[in-house]
Amino acid sequence: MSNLLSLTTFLPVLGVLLLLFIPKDSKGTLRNVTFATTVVTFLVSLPIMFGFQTNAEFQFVENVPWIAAGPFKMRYFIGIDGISLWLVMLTTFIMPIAVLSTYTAVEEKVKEYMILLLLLETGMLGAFISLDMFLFYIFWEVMLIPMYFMIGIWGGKNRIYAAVKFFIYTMVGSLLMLVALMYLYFKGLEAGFTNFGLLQFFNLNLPLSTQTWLFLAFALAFAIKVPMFPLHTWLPDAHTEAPTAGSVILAAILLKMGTYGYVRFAIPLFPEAAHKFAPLIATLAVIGIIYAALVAMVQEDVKKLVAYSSVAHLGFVMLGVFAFNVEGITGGMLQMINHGISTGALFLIVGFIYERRHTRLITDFGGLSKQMPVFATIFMIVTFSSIGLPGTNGFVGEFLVLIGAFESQLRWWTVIASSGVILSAVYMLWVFQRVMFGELDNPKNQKLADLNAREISIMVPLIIMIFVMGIYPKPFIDTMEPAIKKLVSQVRTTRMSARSDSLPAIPAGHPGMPAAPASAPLPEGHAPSAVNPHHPQ
Amino acid sequence: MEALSFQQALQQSILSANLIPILPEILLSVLAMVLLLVNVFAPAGQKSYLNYISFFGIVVTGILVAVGWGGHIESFSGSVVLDNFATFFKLIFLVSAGLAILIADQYMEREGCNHGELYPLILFTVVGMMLMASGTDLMTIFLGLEVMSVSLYVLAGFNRGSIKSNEAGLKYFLLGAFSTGFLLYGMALIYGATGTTRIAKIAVQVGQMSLPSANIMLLAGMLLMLTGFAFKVAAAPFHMWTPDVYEGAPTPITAFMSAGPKAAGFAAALRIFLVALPTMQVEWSQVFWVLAVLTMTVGNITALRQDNIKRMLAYSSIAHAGYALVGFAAGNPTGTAGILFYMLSYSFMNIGAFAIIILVGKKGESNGTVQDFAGFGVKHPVLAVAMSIFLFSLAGMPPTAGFIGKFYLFSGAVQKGYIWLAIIGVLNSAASVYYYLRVMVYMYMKDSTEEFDWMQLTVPMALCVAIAVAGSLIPGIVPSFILQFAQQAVRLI
Amino acid sequence: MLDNVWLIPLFPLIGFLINGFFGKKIKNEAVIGGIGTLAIFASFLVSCGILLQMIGLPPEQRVFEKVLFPWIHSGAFKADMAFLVDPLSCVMIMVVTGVGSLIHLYSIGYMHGEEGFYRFFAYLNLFCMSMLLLVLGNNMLVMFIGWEGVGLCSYLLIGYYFHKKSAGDAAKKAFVMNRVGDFGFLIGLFTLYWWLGSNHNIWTINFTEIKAASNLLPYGGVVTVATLCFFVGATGKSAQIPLFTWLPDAMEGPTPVSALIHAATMVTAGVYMIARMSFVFIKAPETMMIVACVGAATAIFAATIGTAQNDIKRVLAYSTVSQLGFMFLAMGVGAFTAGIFHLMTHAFFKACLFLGSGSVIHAMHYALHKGHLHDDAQDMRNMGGLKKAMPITFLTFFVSTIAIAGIPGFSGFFSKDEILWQAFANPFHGGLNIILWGIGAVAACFTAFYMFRLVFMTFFGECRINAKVKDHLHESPLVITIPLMVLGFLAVVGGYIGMPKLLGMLPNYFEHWLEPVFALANEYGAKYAHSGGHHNPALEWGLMGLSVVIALVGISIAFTMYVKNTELPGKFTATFPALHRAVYNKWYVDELYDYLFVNPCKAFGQFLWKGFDVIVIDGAVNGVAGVVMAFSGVFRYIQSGLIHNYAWSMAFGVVVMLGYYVFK
Amino acid sequence: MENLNGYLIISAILFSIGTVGVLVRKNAIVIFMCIEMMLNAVNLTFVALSRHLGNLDGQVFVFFIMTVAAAEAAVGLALMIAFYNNKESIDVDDMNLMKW
Repeated sequence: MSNLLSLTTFLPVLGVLLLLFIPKDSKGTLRNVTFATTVVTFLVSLPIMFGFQTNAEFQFVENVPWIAAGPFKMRYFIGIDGISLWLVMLTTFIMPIAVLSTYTAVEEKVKEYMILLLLLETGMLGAFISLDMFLFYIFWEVMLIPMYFMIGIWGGKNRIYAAVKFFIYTMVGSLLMLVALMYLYFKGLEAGFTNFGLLQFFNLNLPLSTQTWLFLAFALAFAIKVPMFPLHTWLPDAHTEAPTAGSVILAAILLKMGTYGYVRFAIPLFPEAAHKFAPLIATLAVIGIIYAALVAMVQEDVKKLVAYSSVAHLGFVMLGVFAFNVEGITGGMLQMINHGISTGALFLIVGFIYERRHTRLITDFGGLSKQMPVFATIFMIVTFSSIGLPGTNGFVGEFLVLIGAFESQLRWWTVIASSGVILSAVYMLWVFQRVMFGELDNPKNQKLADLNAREISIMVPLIIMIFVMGIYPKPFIDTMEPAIKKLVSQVRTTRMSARSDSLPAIPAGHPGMPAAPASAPLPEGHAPSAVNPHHPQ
Repeated sequence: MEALSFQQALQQSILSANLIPILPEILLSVLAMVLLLVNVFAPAGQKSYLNYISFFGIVVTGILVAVGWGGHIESFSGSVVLDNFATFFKLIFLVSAGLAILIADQYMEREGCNHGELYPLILFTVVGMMLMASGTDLMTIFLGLEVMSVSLYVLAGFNRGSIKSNEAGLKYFLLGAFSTGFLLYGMALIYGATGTTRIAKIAVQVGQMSLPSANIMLLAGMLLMLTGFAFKVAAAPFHMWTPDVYEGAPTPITAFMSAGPKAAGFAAALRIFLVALPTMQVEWSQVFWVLAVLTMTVGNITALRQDNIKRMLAYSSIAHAGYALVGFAAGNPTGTAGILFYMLSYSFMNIGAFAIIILVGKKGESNGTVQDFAGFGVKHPVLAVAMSIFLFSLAGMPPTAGFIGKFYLFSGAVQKGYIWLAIIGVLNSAASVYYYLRVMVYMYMKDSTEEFDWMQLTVPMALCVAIAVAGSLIPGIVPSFILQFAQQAVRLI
Repeated sequence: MLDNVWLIPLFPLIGFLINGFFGKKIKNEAVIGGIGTLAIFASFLVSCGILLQMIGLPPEQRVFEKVLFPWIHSGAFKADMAFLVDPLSCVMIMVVTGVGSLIHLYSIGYMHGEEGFYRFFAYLNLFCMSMLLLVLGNNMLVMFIGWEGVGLCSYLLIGYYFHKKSAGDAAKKAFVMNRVGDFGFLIGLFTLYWWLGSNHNIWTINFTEIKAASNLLPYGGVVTVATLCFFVGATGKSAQIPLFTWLPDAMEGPTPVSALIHAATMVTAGVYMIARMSFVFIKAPETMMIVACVGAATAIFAATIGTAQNDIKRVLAYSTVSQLGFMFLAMGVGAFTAGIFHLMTHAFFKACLFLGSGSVIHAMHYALHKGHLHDDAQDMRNMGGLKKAMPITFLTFFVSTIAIAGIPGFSGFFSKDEILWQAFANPFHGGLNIILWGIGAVAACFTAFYMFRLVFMTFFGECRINAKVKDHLHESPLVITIPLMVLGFLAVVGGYIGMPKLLGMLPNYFEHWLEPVFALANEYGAKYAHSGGHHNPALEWGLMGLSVVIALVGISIAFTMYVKNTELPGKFTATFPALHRAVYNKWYVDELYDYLFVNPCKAFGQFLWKGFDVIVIDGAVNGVAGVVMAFSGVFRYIQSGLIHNYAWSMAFGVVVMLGYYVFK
Repeated sequence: MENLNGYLIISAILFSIGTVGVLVRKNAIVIFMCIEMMLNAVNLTFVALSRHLGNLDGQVFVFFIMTVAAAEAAVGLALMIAFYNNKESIDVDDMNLMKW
């Protein structure tokens, strides 16, 4: 089973080949085949999860030559560690759900739709497992194409604008990253590297000035994908126009590409620059949290509201990641998965009522709880998970992010960010109340059918995950921890030798690892005035 | 050097006349003349077999050329050479000519100007281009260039009935001749500065100069020659003929012109500048830097607003010349090999796109706007997918040949240290995405206005599309072997 | 037995799951109610067992921790799903499970025939579980689960009649205001964790470990910051100024909910939290002072509002807020035991009062329903003279009223008087003490007044309810009255376990019981207490008498106004209309908040969206595209189609190149 | 040969005149004549240089240029005729069907 990863990644393509031979009118078969493919992919990916040893090494590695010409050597070099493992699992887990959700949602051009879905899955999986930077870039770009068509063909009335905006917006960022990639590669050649393999570049010690430019190029590409505050406007459009499955995948997985990019590439490759820009990025993240929450609060379209809410959530992820300590990054990673599950579920929920009423305006609803109790229950659970109620997945990630960031030099950012938990409660509960509570006055709503078996079976796995990850997150955290510790120590060591800014040394014998020290006493000026450790006792 | 007597010169040339390097040229020329004769006696209306014959001839020549890979034979006392560089480019020309021939027949039938001269002319063009690629003497290069150009003038104006075609031909002719003047003057000055027209000898002479850029004659000569080639490859500000000629010329010819002659221009220019004037790289790469930026930007920006798809692709081809110039400016193996690779894949994707345009188009070049692609995705899914592949390749999206090509071109610039050039380049290709996507928007996201109509898809057409798809996908996924060939090709000069 | 502490929250959880998943199928109210009640009663029994075992142990060994499973372990951070049993949590679980069981029982009768009966019991169980987690958690995070869990349940139960908009609003308001508190809680937690960790390398949120390390904490400084944050949390949960406005609105929920959540248990969580971390709070004198002041202020403030409300439940709600104020006052003056003691007694009599009011409303409702009238069943102006109709309710209600009013011999007297005395005599706040005491005393007077006003308006005088439904009024069924009687009984005798030593008839069991919990805190307190506090028996006697007098004054005013000559209130309002309007409208606090926070937030959001997001950011994005397109429009016209221009451009190019290189 | 520069300057002037002619004249044929003049200027340069350098390459080149010029003339005039057939004019300003 040495090539388990490749198998998982390219199974969907096999599914596509299968679909090609199915006549386009037999929609049922098309759907079932696609669903089967995704399910099989998930099943195949399970051994990866169970076979994963809890250590910092990359596992299930495959490394074969691919391109070799002129100065360049690209390899088909893939593998996963604790960080990518869960994102891979998330992908294979969400896809069947997304497919299942399209059974009634998509009626025309089913064949094309299904093919695109599968291609998209391959693209995403590939991006998560690539350890060759060139390979990663290929997958990273390839993902755009199916998503573009999904938004553009099956989207709402403003779909073309949204699709093109999505495509070009992302393209600009990633192309600049491409240039940075080339530059980095040639730096590597000078250092004696011979190929695009990611890991060796972690040891490449670049001067801060170089790091700065390269980091900016990478950061921009990823920031657009995340999306971070000033670069987020493509997201609401894309989400509101995309069909349900599209939104689910976009929110649940595609956005993680950005944050994953930071964790896997931008930070370990350019640690000093990352530290230099941490305050800036944290600021943007915090602005994003508050800003998106406030904007979400006043949305009239449920889907748009959810879209903005995910901007806020990913702000938390970024904050945690840039805390540069184990708690923060672990929280960030968890939050990525949580967001995948909760927000994915939210989009599905929006999809349900949209299919029934063909409107997403909050004002068109109200009092649905009476008519659709099951739906109400599920919606409520997901809502509270998204709010981050203890006992649900949302809390664990959010809490770790905040405590990690609070330990790091980002204390004051954290304080502001924490107020996001209030705002998130405000907008989520408000929309929940306006949709589900109150009189069932709108006659159109009075004969709405409650969720059917298929829809419930879509939601159940998500609900289960919500509670599992909320009540017993240990396995997730434990598997990530070694990889994250490694990452942190990489960052730490390089920045100990950093010429530029100064963070405090590690307090000896800290029970954590080099990680938590980001928490240690602050550089002056950061320290809250209240803290005076030398009070007479 | 002492002047030779006529006798000696004659003997020399006879002795050193090794015909192997120009065998493909000879073959094609003979074929072309034969076709001309055949055409005279052939009854009108059934010229399409000329099409098959010439395609066959191209294939055979292709094999012949390919066999010559790896060899290095000079001939005609060093004015023609057979080396990997020439071979690679010859293959590019043959590919473009072959694809063009495949799509020519159907179009010419429809436009009612299926005169048999078409194929000989194309073949002559190929001969000219081949001479440009393999010529190592300014004279041979000039001859090749003129053979190519003269035939192209005719081809551009081939559709005698169509005033657009006439205009295209005439414009191309006047401006082409004009540029030739500059080219020749440049050659003359270089001859004056170095006392020879042999590239190798020029290299020696220039190499001996302590500060070549101080030699006004040489410098001016170089720049004027550069102008000539810039015109052929349609680099701004010498590009202005391109949109009009491409729009006016018969579509297959446009497809052909956008691929082959452009490559030929690069072939000759590369040989001259890299072999003869390496010591002046500082100067010419500066010039190419500027030209590249201008060309990319003008091409892309202007293309954004085009509705006539032929004209749009014309501007896009200007932009692509710009990308290639990025590699030229870099002037290092990575970049130049990138040019070779890019020219090849560009022939595939661009001619493929034009093939689809021909299929969509109707008599009298009607139905040639972007809007006419509305609903194409539903009517002809397969062709639409093919078109999408071509467009994505043109836009430089992985996993297509276009991406790999751009990657090598730009990384050449980066390697050379021209970071900004690379950045401008990628920003340009980001902008270009818009107008390529626009076609797809119409193909897939807008509904057709007129009723469903099934175009007839002849065998050569289908063949062309198939080849083009393969040619723009496969090198994108497994580019190694082509890239290695390109590397070797540029290493030998 | 101690080892099975985890059973305590487990039973209600099981009850919740059963009712939650299958309640809809079961339908049979008896079964559903039975399950719910038994679940909580089972944990009551376990709690009793634990209490007995604890009593069996010598005081210093009365601390027991039980780790169920590791929850969040990441880096240095550790939080287990673990329980802490000590005297304090014992008191709390007894109160929660005990009162909880009674209220469950009561609900079977009260909620009879409601649609979603099963939903109600499921939520009720869920609440009990969360509350038990809150009081049993051995670290701040488990406490926080409970903390938010009870918030969730109160959200669900307030919104129980979700089709009423007011209910939905109230629910949301409650949750959001609690969230504001939680924000404080979190920041406090972070600060404490980070400070201990980074300065002493003790990375913990475990109460016992913090307690062990508490000697490392400085006085004031960071501790003040942390404790203030925690206190913000407390104000949110326990409805103190400034976050109290949600509690009165919470009366939208069914009455048993008001009794259980918004009187007996949840709202006291803040008090419990401070008691739990007494050893931290005591180290922050500033915080202690603020706590005391806020407590006192809330006590008087809410009491004033209580005097003017006509909705029977709202009066009780404000009374609750005010009583919580007393508890915080106790905490603030370092009288932790007294605070907890009052917490317990208050749980008894206030639960009894709410349930009593529920029984009244129930009866009223029934009667009005029979008469097809749509008068407000909760408005005291429609009541009166009910004591004949429903004697048991009246009796229990009256007893509890006496207790809350602070008449000697009843539970409320002991606890409240203790608090007042401590407010006066505590060694911490110096000159402030007298003010604190004064406010407390006045508040007590008001309390007596409005409570008796309530009693008189409801049970005395002639019946103001529409005559034709009068004879439909009758006493509620046993299932409702039994809890009333039990609680009423407790309201009387509950106080005797915590007798002030001054009266000295009985030893103060309660204080001894909680001794070990607060020992450390008192020790720290002693460090900076100026003067051991002037302990003077005579003075204490005097104050005790004074407070009794105060209570009586309040009662007599109420008597004159609402029994003797009932036109007085009208006259009063006529003379001070503005004052009355202000009080009646709760001092316009809600309006103030809307004006200060809610509306600005919405407006700002609107601006950010319509103004910033769409115009500025997207404007920039589309602007770039627009500019490029504009250029495109210009560039194409350079392509004039005229050979001359083309030739010119070529010549131009040549000339420029030559000019630059050759003639430079 | 003493005054090479004289020849070079003459030919440069001729070339420039030709260029200017192309830029200003409207009649296609005249423009073509101007181009021919440019080519002949180049020829002159070649001949002078070849004489100066004393090798024949330049003169050989001239022969090529002449032939090519002839060929171009043939093609060019043919194109003009074709255009004239359709447009009744060979004024280059009338060749503006395709623009923008």
